[in-house]
Amino acid sequence: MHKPDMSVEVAGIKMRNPVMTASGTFGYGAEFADYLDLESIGAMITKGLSLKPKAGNPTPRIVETPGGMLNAIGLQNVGIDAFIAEKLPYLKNVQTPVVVNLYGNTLEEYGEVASRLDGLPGVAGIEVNISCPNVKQGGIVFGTDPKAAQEVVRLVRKSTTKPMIVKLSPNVTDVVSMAIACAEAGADALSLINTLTGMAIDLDRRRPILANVTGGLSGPAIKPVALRMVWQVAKNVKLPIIGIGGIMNGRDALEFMLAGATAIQVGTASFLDPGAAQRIAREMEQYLTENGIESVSSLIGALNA
Amino acid sequence: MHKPDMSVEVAGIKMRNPVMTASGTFGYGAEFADYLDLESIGAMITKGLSLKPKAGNPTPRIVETPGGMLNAIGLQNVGIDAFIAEKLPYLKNVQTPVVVNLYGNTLEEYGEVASRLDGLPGVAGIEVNISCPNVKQGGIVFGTDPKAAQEVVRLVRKSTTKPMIVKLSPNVTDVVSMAIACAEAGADALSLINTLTGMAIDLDRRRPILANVTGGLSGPAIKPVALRMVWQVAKNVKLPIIGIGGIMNGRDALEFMLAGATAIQVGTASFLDPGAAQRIAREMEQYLTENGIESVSSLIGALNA
Amino acid sequence: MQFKSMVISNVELSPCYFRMRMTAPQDLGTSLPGQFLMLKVTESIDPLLRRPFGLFDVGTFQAEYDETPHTYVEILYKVVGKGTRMLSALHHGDGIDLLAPLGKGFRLGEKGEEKILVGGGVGLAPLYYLAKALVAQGEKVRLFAGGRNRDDILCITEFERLGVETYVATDDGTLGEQGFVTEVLEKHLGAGQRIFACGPMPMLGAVSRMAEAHGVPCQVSLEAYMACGVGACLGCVMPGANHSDQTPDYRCVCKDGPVFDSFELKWS
Amino acid sequence: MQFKSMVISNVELSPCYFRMRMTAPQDLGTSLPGQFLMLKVTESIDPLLRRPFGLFDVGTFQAEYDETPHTYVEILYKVVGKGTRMLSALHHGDGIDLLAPLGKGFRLGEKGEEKILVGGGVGLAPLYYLAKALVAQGEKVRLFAGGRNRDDILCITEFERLGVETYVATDDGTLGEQGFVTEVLEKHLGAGQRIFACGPMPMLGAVSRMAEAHGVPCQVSLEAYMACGVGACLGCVMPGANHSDQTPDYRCVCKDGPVFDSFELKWS
Ligand SMILES: Cc1cc2nc3c(=O)[nH]c(=O)nc-3n(C[C@H](O)[C@H](O)[C@H](O)COP(=O)(O)OP(=O)(O)OC[C@H]3O[C@@H](n4cnc5c(N)ncnc54)[C@H](O)[C@@H]3O)c2cc1C
Ligand SMILES: Cc1cc2nc3c(=O)[nH]c(=O)nc-3n(C[C@H](O)[C@H](O)[C@H](O)COP(=O)(O)OP(=O)(O)OC[C@H]3O[C@@H](n4cnc5c(N)ncnc54)[C@H](O)[C@@H]3O)c2cc1C
Ligand SMILES: Cc1cc2nc3c(=O)[nH]c(=O)nc-3n(C[C@H](O)[C@H](O)[C@H](O)COP(=O)(O)O)c2cc1C
Ligand SMILES: Cc1cc2nc3c(=O)[nH]c(=O)nc-3n(C[C@H](O)[C@H](O)[C@H](O)COP(=O)(O)O)c2cc1C
Ligand code: FES
Ligand code: FES
Repeated sequence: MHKPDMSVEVAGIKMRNPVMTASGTFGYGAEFADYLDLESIGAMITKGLSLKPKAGNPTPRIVETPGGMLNAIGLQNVGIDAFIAEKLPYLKNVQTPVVVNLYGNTLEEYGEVASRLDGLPGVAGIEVNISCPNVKQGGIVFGTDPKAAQEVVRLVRKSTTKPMIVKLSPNVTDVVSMAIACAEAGADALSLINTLTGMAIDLDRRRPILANVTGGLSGPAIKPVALRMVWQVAKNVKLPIIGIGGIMNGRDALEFMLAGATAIQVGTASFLDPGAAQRIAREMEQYLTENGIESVSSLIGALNA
Repeated sequence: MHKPDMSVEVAGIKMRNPVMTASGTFGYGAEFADYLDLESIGAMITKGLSLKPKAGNPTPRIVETPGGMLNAIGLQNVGIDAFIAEKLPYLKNVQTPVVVNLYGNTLEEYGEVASRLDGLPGVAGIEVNISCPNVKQGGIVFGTDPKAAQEVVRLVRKSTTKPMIVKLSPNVTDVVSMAIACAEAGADALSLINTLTGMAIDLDRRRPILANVTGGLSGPAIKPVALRMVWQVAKNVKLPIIGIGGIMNGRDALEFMLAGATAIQVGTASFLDPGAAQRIAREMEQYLTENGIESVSSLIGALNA
Repeated sequence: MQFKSMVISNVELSPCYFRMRMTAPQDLGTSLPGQFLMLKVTESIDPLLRRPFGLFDVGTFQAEYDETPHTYVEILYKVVGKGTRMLSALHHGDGIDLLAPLGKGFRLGEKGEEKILVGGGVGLAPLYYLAKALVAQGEKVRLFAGGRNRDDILCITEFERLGVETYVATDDGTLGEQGFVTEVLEKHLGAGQRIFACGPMPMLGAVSRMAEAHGVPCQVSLEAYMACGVGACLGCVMPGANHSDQTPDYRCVCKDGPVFDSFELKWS
Repeated sequence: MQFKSMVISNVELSPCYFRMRMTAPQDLGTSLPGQFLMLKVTESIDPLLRRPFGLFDVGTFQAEYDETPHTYVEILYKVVGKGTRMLSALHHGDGIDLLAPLGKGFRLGEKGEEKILVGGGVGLAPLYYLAKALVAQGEKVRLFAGGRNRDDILCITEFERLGVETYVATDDGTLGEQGFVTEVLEKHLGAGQRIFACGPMPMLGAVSRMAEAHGVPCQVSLEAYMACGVGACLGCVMPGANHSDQTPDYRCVCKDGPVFDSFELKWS
């Protein structure tokens, strides 16, 4: 059989395969260049960017949990100027679309970051993080209230002509109404899920392990919740969906596509195996080859349910 | 050192230790009598009971997930008459408080089941399941909307003089406001968390694995989410709290107590180790002994955060 | 009961099929054919749930270090996923946590009937311990074993050594007759027999229809996804013959089964 | 780089302390003292994250089956939790996935300075490979090793065989002087020295204050909870000397460290 067609397109971003790297788990790309071929994956999403450099939370910031991990990085990032000056030039030389994940500490800041990125060559699209559970002033409000989310998305929509992905929080009663609200406000695509808010305790010291007390749960543990949300949103919203949450291998990735995702993101898996994103793309292709499936896009939403 | 004092009291239910068995994971008690001493644990909670016998969902009903499992039993149960006739007599002979978990397919049914149980000897208290995510007509609406929850809780309150525990769903944006709503409506204690809604897919057959498509996630995977919710609720609500979610051993149990729980429930762990509840109580006691802690209740909410 | 067991041996019989012997308390010696065990492959949470396996054999052995006979249980299993793959990596001396014996076994039936065992693939496993019991009781036993190809046909010699007459069918004809085992079986069905079947659901359905047509009593041993194995979680249920949404009648495979009279169940 | 390695040996040195040798690609031969590796104890998700360990030794060995020298890496580790407990159960021949070498190592400093190594507990581990490099360069090396009791004091003979002068202190006096290793160290500090320290944070803080007081340059090797090990997750950061919420200055222990000049960091 000839090679299966692995390409997909999300909101106008053409990718050689559906595998993107999840924000905050792949640095600014260069960190992984020794471990995989950055030109073998579909797209790279960079660490959440804000207008100014941001210190983030005190440490400990991460802790392992059963089948997962909590992080409370607190959106530490270099800020948009340093990103443009120091990180983007490297990324531009990589023939793989770069999507910039962004957030604002205030509503206005969302707009400002988006405008600064608009028209910037080397940025294929933006992913708006309305869902980060770590920063008190930040995403949490926007990400769990449909009206607040709409405000952010509308403002960002006005501030950019780039493809706009909106990233949803799972910490909500009704993810579908959040998705619909973001769709109506002008999102080109939706990515989900961000982390579930969780906590870990050091029994002997009688203290939370994370300095921030709570953090975001990621990894295989959350996969069933992520799959469920992707499936619910795909049934109810027309936009392309990017599935995220606990994807460790090609089979996991393809399950998200059956549930309705057009592309997927690899997060925590890159910590366990820095070559995970490339491996997952290869495993997906292998599965297609072995099963005589000609194009990966034929699997999108192909679940019989 | 003398033996530590392991006793706790929740809503007037006196228990020899804080370990309860979680509804739906311990049958009607008798199933585990070969594997542990039913009189070694704090309390038993029975499978969710409705007015009439209930068939539950088609199979498959369970599937393993990373660090957890999904179930979509669909609240199959013998119904209240058979419970009273066939199950309760056995339980009455066990010198351990029995808490009956109940639900209604309608608002009225909640009230009816509660009245039927009121005054029944051998029932130490009731746990109202407003949170089961499996039954379309059932708990889901009540469990995710504060107003609807209040209606149920008020009605059940009127229908019973038994201690009333209300069991909360984690599938909500704001568990604290759910907790406050239930407290205001007359709950004597709160138990949390019930399962997180999730999904699993059979890639090769392109079908959901569960006949019900989605199910409830339990087990170690959900522990960080459960701990976080217990901690949030404990900070904001005065009622005693029963912590549930992924408790596998004595240390897990004590972490929930630090977070604010007065007692805990053991669920999925009983499937992996049918003697889990007894073992966990023993491990908790051991920890206290080794650390010179005189009473387990001194740990309730003792987290420095 | 729940106990810590030690792997005595774990041998690959044919590609992907293993036979594992484990130590067991003496009480296990009275386990019934058709009962099963559940084992925890690892103490870790991955995989989380126990895995169920039929009793392939139960017996005693002599240890080097003492005179008293020790009890063992054996399972015959196929590597199909993560749990069985990890199981296949266990060695002599490894510890393992067991629940056994679980469920209700086969009822051996009347003396003098011809006993017909029907096994599909690894469904053969519980039939060996059953055959031993039947033979010990002096019964005439015939085994019909089916599989996709010859690699799925196991331990036929062991059955023959018991004096069991064996018939083999494979889908691809690489061993025995080509075709479904039920086709071979049909030719030999008649009065005065009793069927004991274990295998995939479609095979069990076919066998039970055939048995009914010939008026032959038939017990089937089922598989189902299980969590607790003791009748508590209600995860493993199968609809009984009269089940409907209005008149629910579910049976627990783990507790009411895994062996059922074929007429007890609803065959879709 | 990422590679599959094989355990060569895994020996318990004292209660809870193990020394494990693993195969490595030839390139690892040029690893620097102070660099570390991250290993995945199992392919399963429990435990999920890699575990970081300093390079205790790197060298070559001759295999039986061929003439070319093969490279090995060694770690010295203490069993403290689930990951290290599982690690301690690995045997010769077991496979393991490694990322190495990671981070920035010790800078060896000027020729002729006296090199002072300070190790607290298992913080001794990376100092052995360092001592080897320093001795190979012809330096005079002294080691100050501290621990709670004698079981925490490891491989002193190995250091002595390199020609390192050793000083030992334990909290309970069961080996060497009784007291903190820093108390012993203080008596021997002076000009013309350079300190390399690894151990618990309070010890490193004390050493670095002492070094500053005596005007002795000091490098410290830190530990932090890590997820990625490559500077991507920002989980392992430590505040730099000028860090404040207004002027954030976090350093990645995995990438900018684990070795830092003591003046680079903020000591609370
Ligand atoms: C009563 C009973 C007796 C059995 N006897 C045998 C036997 O003697 N020999 C043998 O090889 N197999 C037997 N099985 C099937 C065996 O339990 C499964 O093959 C095994 O659980 C697969 O585990 P896994 O981790 O390799 O597969 P995975 O597919 O990774 O398992 C995922 C989950 O699905 C469950 N599962 C998958 N396949 C089955 C199945 N066919 N039946 C039940 N649960 C399943 C697993 O237990 C686990 O919870 C029996 C099953 C039951 C219920
Ligand atoms: C750069 C570096 C070098 C190290 N070198 C050595 C060494 O040479 N010898 C040695 O014995 N130990 C060393 N450690 C510490 C070692 O990594 C931990 O003891 C080990 O990760 C504990 O794993 P566990 O599963 O047994 O413990 P658990 O407590 O079960 O681990 C839970 C989580 O916490 C993390 N964790 C726990 N303790 C530490 C710690 N002290 N430092 C970092 N993460 C921790 C684990 O990695 C894991 O993610 C080093 C740590 C770092 C960062
Ligand atoms: C250490 C870490 C940092 C993260 N930082 C961000 C971030 O800056 N912005 C964002 O939108 N998501 C962030 N995430 C969430 C991931 O992008 C992803 O949504 C989540 O980890 C679930 O996927 P996974 O289970 O594959 O890891 C972060 C996750 C981790 C583990
Ligand atoms: C098989 C199964 C059946 C359950 N049935 C019920 C039920 O009938 N009523 C209820 O309130 N909770 C039910 N639960 C939820 C548990 O009581 C518990 O809240 C949940 O499993 C989380 O705890 P765990 O992680 O310790 O299992 C069920 C859980 C499982 C796994
Ligand atoms: S497996 Fe739990 S009831 Fe059968
Ligand atoms: S461990 Fe990820 S940045 Fe250091």
